[in-house]
Amino acid sequence: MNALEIADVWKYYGDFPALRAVGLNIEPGSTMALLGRNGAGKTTLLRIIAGLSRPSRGSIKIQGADARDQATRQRIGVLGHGIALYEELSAIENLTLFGKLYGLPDPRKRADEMLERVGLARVRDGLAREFSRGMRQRLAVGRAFLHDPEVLLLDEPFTALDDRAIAVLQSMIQSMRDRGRTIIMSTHQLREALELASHVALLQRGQIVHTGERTQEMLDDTGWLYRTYGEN
Amino acid sequence: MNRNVQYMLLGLGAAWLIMFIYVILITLRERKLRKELDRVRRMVEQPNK
Amino acid sequence: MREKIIIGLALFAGALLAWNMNTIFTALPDELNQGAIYRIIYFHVPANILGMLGFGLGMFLSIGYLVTKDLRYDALAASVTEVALVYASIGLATGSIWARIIWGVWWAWDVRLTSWLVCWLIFGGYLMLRRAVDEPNQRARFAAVVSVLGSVNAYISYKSIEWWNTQHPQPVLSIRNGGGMAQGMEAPIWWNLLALACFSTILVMVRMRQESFAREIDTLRRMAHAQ
Amino acid sequence: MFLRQVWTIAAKDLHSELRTKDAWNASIAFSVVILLLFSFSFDPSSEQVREFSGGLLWMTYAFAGALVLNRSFAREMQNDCLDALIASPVSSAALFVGKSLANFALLFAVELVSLPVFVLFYNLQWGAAQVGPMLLVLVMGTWALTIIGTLFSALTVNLRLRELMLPTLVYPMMIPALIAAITVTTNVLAGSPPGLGIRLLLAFDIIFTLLAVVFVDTVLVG
Repeated sequence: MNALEIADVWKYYGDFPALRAVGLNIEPGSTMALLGRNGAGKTTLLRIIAGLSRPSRGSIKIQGADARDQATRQRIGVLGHGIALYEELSAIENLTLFGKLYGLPDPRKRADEMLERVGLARVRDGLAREFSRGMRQRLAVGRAFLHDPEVLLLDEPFTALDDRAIAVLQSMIQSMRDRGRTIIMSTHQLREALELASHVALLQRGQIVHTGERTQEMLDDTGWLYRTYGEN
Repeated sequence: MNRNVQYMLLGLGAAWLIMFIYVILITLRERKLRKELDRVRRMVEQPNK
Repeated sequence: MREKIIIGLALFAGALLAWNMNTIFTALPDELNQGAIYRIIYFHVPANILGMLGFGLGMFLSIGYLVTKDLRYDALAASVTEVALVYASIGLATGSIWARIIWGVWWAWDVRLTSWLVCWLIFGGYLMLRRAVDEPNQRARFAAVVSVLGSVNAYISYKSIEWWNTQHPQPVLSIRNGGGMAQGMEAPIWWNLLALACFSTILVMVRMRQESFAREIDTLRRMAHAQ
Repeated sequence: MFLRQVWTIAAKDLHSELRTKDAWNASIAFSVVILLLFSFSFDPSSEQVREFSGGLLWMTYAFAGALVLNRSFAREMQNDCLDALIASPVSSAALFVGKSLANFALLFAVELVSLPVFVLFYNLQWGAAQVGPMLLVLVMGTWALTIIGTLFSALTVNLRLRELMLPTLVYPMMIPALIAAITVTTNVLAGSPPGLGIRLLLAFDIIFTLLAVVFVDTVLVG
């Protein structure tokens, strides 16, 4: 059974089709990199998968269930541009809060483990407001992985992250892959992202123009994909 | 023309005035929309490369 | 084709109105204790009826949009609600002028008047909200919510003269077990209602065409940006 | 499950609010200032003040309440927390009810704090019999303000003209509830039974709570 089945999804803003008949099947355990220029529809697609908006037509099934079902959202982790933390709450409070929202058995213990993992254990009770950018990003990574999601959505990961945060994110993603989890990330041809990707999908003006294994050529010559499949 | 009839005419006048103002607003908006539509159509047909 | 319908309706409504105005002003005598002022009823009542129907229709169309997500329902709901707001304004204005003579005040905080003014404010907010949202689907969703919530107040206003004893007259029309009017006097109300209904249909059709213009502009603009 | 989520959201809002206190202080200061201004503009000791004391009170609460309600969803915009909440397994209804309860608690606390100030300025005599009905109308009226305010706070949160649109939409919607609350409060303060307004307020609360819960998902999810 596929981890993710996107069947003929359309998304309109008024009459303008931001997504046109998008079809994509992602097997469990694979890491899919969504490539495409700005405005190609990457973020729109990710938002629909995350359950933040509904497709105008077509359906998105995550492990067989609709993206917007409560049970499905339980199994999805999202790391977007916004770090989604409450400035006035401390690191432990932030993570415990999201632990409760995701219905974890013991949110506080899980939060402590995650803080350990992202290297923020010693600033456990510091307010998010006082954290440096790097610390906040690591806390955000911790929040996204807190409930051990089976499907992880990363919206342009690695961009604007400092090196420690990148290291933490890469180790997290690696551990997810080892445990056969599925990862979908939208990216701008970033080397760090492409290295991790097992499959790629090229999105152009709302349509998927190519999808398949990520080959070595794509890694070496970042423009290769666009020249062969997209018109640049 | 006692006050009674005066106010009657005032009432009918007010009704027509509101309707008249609205019709004017609609025609102004119509003109603005048509102009904007032509501008956008031209913009899409030969995009300035 | 639409042009012909609009012209035809306009001619029919104009003729009907002219004929009706003639009967109101020449054939009918002054009312015994109100004098000439009572003739305002021929615009006050039809305008309010159309306003009320418009808000109600707007609500059902909004629900139609929420169910089908078809923007045509939203365009129709917006046009109907806007025209209804115009007629509500006419109703309020004529009522206030009429009250100046009969009650001696321009405005009274009577349940009927207050709830109708509340509807006027709410649907005014509805139109402002439509201008404040750019994305068509989001605008349609938000407008639909305001329209449904607003029509609760419209219903309260409609029923207010039956639920409470108000300074505003109780139902006068025969169909609402009123029957307080002499036979000859009530008929022109219905004729005026028909005439004003035709005018409102014309206005809605024109507004609908404008909505389709706006929709096309929005789509072309998004296409241009996506290039 | 639903109740636990509602409680988590409400606790989070109250916790954040008690820590920053920005909406809380603004609301208290605002209501005291308004009561002060009202007492300057009328002669508070006159007999006639009894009639519109209910009106003064609820006007103060409506305006002071707007500050709290406006902050309710605006607080989530920083760092895109709202997206995180919508993407979490919390249902929109639970999110809405949670936030409404938090707002209600805040609003009710602000009212209880500013009530003595009101009684002080207008030296109203407080009979024991009046406390019960007064609390009842306070609770029902505040809930009406909260439901409408929270729903439209969610609706207008990511609009460009949020500060302008929220009052334009919220106050007309609240008028029926405000009128009912005012008439009942005036009756209670005058010592006479609450009268018809209570039933209207109850109907308003029930209808708009149901409508809000039904429509909140349409408002939050695109």
